[in-house]
Amino acid sequence: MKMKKIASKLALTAGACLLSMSLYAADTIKVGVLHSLSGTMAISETTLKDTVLMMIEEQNKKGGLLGKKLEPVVVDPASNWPLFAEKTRELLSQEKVDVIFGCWTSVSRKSVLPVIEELNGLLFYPVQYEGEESSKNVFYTGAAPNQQAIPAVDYLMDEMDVKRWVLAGTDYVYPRTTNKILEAYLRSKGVAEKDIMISYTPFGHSDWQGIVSNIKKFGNAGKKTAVVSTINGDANVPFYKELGNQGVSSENIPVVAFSVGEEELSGIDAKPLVGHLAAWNYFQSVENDANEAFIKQWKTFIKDDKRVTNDPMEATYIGFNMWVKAVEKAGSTDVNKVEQAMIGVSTPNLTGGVAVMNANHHLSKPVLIGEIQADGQLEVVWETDGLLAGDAWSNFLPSSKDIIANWKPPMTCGNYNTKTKKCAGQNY
Amino acid sequence: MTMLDNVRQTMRRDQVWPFLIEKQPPNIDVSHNVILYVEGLSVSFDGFQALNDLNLYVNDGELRCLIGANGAGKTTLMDVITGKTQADSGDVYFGQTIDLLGKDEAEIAQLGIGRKFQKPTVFEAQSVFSNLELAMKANRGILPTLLAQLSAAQFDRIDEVLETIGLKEQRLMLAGALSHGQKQWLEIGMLLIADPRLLLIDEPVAGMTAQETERTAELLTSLAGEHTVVVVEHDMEFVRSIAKTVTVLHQGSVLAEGSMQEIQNDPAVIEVYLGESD
Amino acid sequence: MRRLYLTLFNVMLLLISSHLFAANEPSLDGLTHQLTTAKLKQVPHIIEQLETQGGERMLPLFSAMLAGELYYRKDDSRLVHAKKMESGNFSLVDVITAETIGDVKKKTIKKVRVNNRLRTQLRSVISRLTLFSSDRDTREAAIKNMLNALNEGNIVLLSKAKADEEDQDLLVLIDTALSLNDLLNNAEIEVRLAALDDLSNSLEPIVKSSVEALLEKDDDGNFIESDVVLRNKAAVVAEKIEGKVGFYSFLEKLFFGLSLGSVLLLAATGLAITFGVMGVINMAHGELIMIGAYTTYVVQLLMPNAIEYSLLVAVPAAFLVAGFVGVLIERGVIRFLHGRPLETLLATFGISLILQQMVRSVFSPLNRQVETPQWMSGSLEFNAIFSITYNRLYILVFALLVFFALQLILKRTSLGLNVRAVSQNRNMAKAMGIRTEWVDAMTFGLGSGIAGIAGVALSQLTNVGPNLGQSYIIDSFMVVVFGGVGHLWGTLVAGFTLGITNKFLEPVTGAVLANIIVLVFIILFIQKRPRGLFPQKGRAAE
Amino acid sequence: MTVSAQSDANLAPQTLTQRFSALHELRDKAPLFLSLLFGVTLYASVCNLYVPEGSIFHVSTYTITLLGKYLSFALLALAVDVVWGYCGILSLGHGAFFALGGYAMGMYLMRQIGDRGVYANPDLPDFMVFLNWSEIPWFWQGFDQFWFAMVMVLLVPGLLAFVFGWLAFRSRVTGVYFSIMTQALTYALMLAFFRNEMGFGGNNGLTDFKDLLGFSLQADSTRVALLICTSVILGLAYVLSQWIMNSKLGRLIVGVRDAEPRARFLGYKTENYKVWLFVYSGMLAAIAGALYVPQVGIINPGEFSPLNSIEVVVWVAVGGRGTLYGAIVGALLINYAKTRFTAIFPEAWLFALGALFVAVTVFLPQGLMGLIKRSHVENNNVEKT
Repeated sequence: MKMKKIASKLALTAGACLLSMSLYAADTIKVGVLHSLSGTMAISETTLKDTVLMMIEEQNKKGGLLGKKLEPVVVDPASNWPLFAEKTRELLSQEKVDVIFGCWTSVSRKSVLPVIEELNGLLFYPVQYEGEESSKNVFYTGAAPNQQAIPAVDYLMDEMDVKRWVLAGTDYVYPRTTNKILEAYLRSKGVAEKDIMISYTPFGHSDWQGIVSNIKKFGNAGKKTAVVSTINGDANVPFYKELGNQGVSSENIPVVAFSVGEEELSGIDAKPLVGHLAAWNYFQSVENDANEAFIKQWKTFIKDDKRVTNDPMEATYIGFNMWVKAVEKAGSTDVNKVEQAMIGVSTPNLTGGVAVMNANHHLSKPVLIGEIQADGQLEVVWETDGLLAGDAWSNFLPSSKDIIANWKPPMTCGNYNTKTKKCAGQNY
Repeated sequence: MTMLDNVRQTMRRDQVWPFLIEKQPPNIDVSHNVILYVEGLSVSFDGFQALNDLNLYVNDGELRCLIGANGAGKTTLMDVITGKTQADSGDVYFGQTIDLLGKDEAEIAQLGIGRKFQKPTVFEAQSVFSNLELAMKANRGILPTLLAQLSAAQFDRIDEVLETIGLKEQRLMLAGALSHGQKQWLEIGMLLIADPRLLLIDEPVAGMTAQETERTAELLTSLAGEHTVVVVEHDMEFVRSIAKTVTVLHQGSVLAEGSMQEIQNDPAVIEVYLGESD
Repeated sequence: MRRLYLTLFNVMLLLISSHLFAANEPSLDGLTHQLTTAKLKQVPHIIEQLETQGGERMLPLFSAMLAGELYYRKDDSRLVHAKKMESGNFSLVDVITAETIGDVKKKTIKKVRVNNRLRTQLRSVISRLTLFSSDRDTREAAIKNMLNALNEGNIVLLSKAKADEEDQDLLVLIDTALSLNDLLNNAEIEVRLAALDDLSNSLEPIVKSSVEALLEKDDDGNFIESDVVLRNKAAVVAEKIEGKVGFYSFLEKLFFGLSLGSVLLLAATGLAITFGVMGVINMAHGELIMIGAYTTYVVQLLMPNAIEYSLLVAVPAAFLVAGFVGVLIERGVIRFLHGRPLETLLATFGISLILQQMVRSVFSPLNRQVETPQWMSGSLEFNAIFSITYNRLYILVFALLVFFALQLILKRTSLGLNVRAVSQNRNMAKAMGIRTEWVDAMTFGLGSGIAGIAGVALSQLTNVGPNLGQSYIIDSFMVVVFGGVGHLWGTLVAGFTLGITNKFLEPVTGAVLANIIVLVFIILFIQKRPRGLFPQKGRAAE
Repeated sequence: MTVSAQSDANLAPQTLTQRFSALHELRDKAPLFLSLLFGVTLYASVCNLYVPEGSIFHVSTYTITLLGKYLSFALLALAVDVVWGYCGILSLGHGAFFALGGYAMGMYLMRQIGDRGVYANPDLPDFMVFLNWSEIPWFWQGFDQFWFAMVMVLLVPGLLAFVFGWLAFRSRVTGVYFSIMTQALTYALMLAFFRNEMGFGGNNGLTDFKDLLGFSLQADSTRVALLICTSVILGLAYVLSQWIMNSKLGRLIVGVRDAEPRARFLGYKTENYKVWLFVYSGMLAAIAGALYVPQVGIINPGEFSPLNSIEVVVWVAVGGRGTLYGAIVGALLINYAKTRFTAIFPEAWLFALGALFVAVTVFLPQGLMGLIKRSHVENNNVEKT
């Protein structure tokens, strides 16, 4: 009997949910926010959720979009990758959002990808990543490897005469791919195999004694050595601490990191790190009016004067503004129209230049190299002369050197093989 | 060729594959009328000598009582015989041929040695009936257990035992709901239904009323003959009422052995055991 | 590297010729002014000129620049050494005249940009200028710097310095540099052989790599060094050095292992109490460690001017805070679950979720910054290739201290006696008049407090964030189970065994596989000895 | 002890019915549970496929996949309950079997992609192509065959459960030690699967599946079919488990939970029974994993995380261990709550979940089903008096 009661209650609630879901209002434009608010990735992603909310608030102050208010729909995929796919489906099919800003890790994006393609949604992905992807339904506003890793290596090679390389990373797809690309790149520049050391560690690795000691030994061979670090988030603090304690200074072995930004540094005692490098497309320390205004807006919004801004926030900022522009241009939020309108859209970035969306759904961006300062900020020591177009498919990987992406007709393909003249693996 | 021969040998139609033959418990050779040999047995825990060069012989069909002060090694002896504790040295034989050392509890139980614990141990979450059903002599393999169905004869047997232990009324009660004495009885019943050759019974009347004790004495006496029964007990009255032969353990070895009369008059026993209790 | 030699060589040339061409060079004032306007690429040249013209007078400027504290005033481009004060303002000192200028707002000054390349240059400039300094450590740094950047100018300076040097160690270092120079640059084979002899006792990495370079072949397979005698000798010397290097790297690995072991020990000691003595599977143990780490953070917030002493305050504070939370957990939940160890697991897992989320709500999900006091930074150097980092060393000592203090408490105090009594026979202890409830709470509090202390130590090694606890909980259980539950010494031995095993495996298999192998080893070991390394024996253990 | 033939004849049937009446309570749940399960499944399927989208009776595809996921989790909870609730073996590593089953299915789905991957490589999955693998590793061989993959779904986790269980139970690793060892097992596997060298796609795992047995995974009909399939398998697993638990073997298993020495001294090699049960349960978990993967579209090493396994145990604890429907109800309730509440207030959710664990273990050791049973018994008592 009890079972029946429970069951009937279950059925009732389920029915109620279905009902409430079908009663969505059509006089707003819904913006999905798909960032983890709990679990291991909350530490990075919560900031981006707040950024999107701030952008929406500002846009609504300006009078909304196409005469409608923007309405954020925030869900929590809880750092659980299958949940990302489920929540995407919920956003698209239940909440009927017009666009989604979300994801941080590669695996979350990979998990979302089939759903967003199936339901023809629109995702803005704001984090630097390993490339090797171009989907019709995704716009990548973070850096591709050629917009972060390769310029950083160029800088070390040309400006600091680095001859020996340690490629240290966390064992997952972004470091693996980036290091593959870098290895090929370095070899093409005449670096011998014995002058490249590759080391992978698990997520959250905390005991770096052995690896730092190895790096030290490797760097003592008489040639200028640098570490290219793709070490992920949490593992960085103990890594840098160990470097500092073992006396590896930025002068004898500089470390250039791709995943360490202002926010990560705000959780570290940055003094031992001074002089180590990071490569990004944006630093909070860049001085110009747009950036100053952005920082001020952020600090007011988050009600915390100590909060910092970082590169993925800028990527979110650019992505959001581009989407607004594209919607205005297309005069509709229809995904197909917006997708085509997006290509070629340009908006000001926060480093004093202009970001352009290319036909491969990647941005053209400047690349900045910054040195870590004692206060946890990064100071620009080098930057590219102009903009660098994001390359979806790396030319340094044998598997992808023949592949290009171009979403403009007539090609309209994310992975067109120039050799076989075929567009592979698309269901749409 | 040899392989082919092997295959042919394996596939012969006139024989059953060895693993399909139901294992029969080996016959217990009691040609010398002794069912349990314990010789030179020593066990120590962390430097404490629980059993020290102990020798004990139990005749087939006998009812033997083991007495001794706390720590004399009674329970340890039972633990070694039933495979719960490993011996440091010595021999334990069941009948003439079966070496018990090195066998585990289940194997020893399947040979026909049943054991009742000091603290009554029954399957508390199950009915009295189920307890007996589980204890019943049957194939202990996984598949046979899964597919087991009680035959009418087995029902009868369970009822018979229920009658014997006086729990017929409580057959569908959960064993956990029984009184302490009833649990003792149920556990004895579970031994009975398994039909073992040798029963090792640890303090059967602890926590029983005088009436229950009397019935237990009756029951145990009736078992002797068909089964061999070894009883460990502190209750001297009870021992006196059932024992023909009594073995006194002291500090891990046998101090004296004989009828109750002889034991009570043994000066060594009087000094170390009865003397103490006086 | 070659470019560096060239610039340095130029500096030497300039040194000689500067007085001849002084008229054509811009004045010091002009040069310092250029610093404020020049692009980063031009700065090295300016520094060269500053060195040749200003000499030692420029030392404060170079030092300030190296430290990243060289600024200029926006209104008059005056170069100042600016130090940030607590108020957020900067106190300025003129770098040339050493005149104190006073405090200004950040907006009025601008930093002179420095990058790594400049720092390297500055350091070698400073070493040239300070080779004759009266401070021994300054001289040592200068010599070491030159050893790694040998050129004619440096050799001249070093030879000169040798005459004045009285410190024995520094003399050896200078000799090493001179011998290395002989080996590399002298034409006479006898001198080179003698230099090789001198170098065979040196452990400086540059010596090793230089000697090994003598044995290398070029692309065609011919030896780069043509002299056979020298090559053979070099081979012998290289082998000798290699042997020593091998020995020290063994020592190093051993220390790494001990250090990892001490971290495991610290994390597991508290658990050895709550799990080993009380039989409570405390899944919130990691979160108690986390609480200890956050306590350190709060203590540092409260005493920002005394970071050096903050850890000394944090240790008792963390013990009390975590201990208090532990007592709360025990009183609120665990006492209802006596004798149901598996259910304490579930309940404490729930508690761990609550504590984590609480920390997220109170402190934000971001990592918090815990500063390392000066005395915990850097390393204790035994020789050029073997050094021990202070923080690891202190933590190792600290872990042992905590461990032995705990042993004392359990063995020598009445609380310890009560704890042991209750863990062995609760009912009997109760009958004897021991307040078992109170003892339970205290025991759990003690174990939790020790977890808190572990948190203080871990805050010096790793992230202080909501996930801190999770990364240590499984390891802690492994250590306790491997060592034998209820056996503190077992925990000690297990911690160090696992730490050392891990560190010796790591170079061979990589960090991930080493972890996996250790785990599988423990799993198999427990099958073999279900009660760990040091089992409790006897009937009581059943 | 002579009993007359007449009473003898009467006794047996009477005893039989009485015996069954003792289990009556267990038995009558099965038809109710099954009709509920199949009813909901059928309703959802029909309303998804045949009711137009505008109608309020339409069940969205989102709900279908959600249901499918819940039912897979319910099967996993059932697997945990079988060993924990009935035999007292608390496994904190059932996620490992679940994930292994999932990986086996994922590998099949991966091979089905064929040359439709982004690199259009007919043999190698995408992640192998860009990590420069030249050929498919040996352990991927055969996974292009559905039957082979399905055999592996059962075989690999079954073998792991067998080896681990055999080692552990034979040396009598029990209780807490066993739980911690299972946790170590799943943790070690997680680390191993995170390694890219292992050839299982590292952190990203396996994803972007296209079709199953030739049916597109993106089609509504396939999703409905998968849901029905999951529902049927859950039903079968329920009936099978109940049959086992009602047999003499089942009673023995409960006996082992309550008094293992007694069972052993009755001549049962309890370690064999435990290994058998552990393998059975591991296989159920593996099947759950294999059903889960095509419905959520991704399998990655996160599934091995010890936290996941603990969570499953909590579902069972909340629902009520030792009753099969309790485990299922627990899994469904908590997962439903999770879906709802993580959307509404993500921050409070963890507080609520944590508090729920504590409350259930302290106040409801028998879980929600225990609560219902208790009130049921009380009602009966009231009726009797």
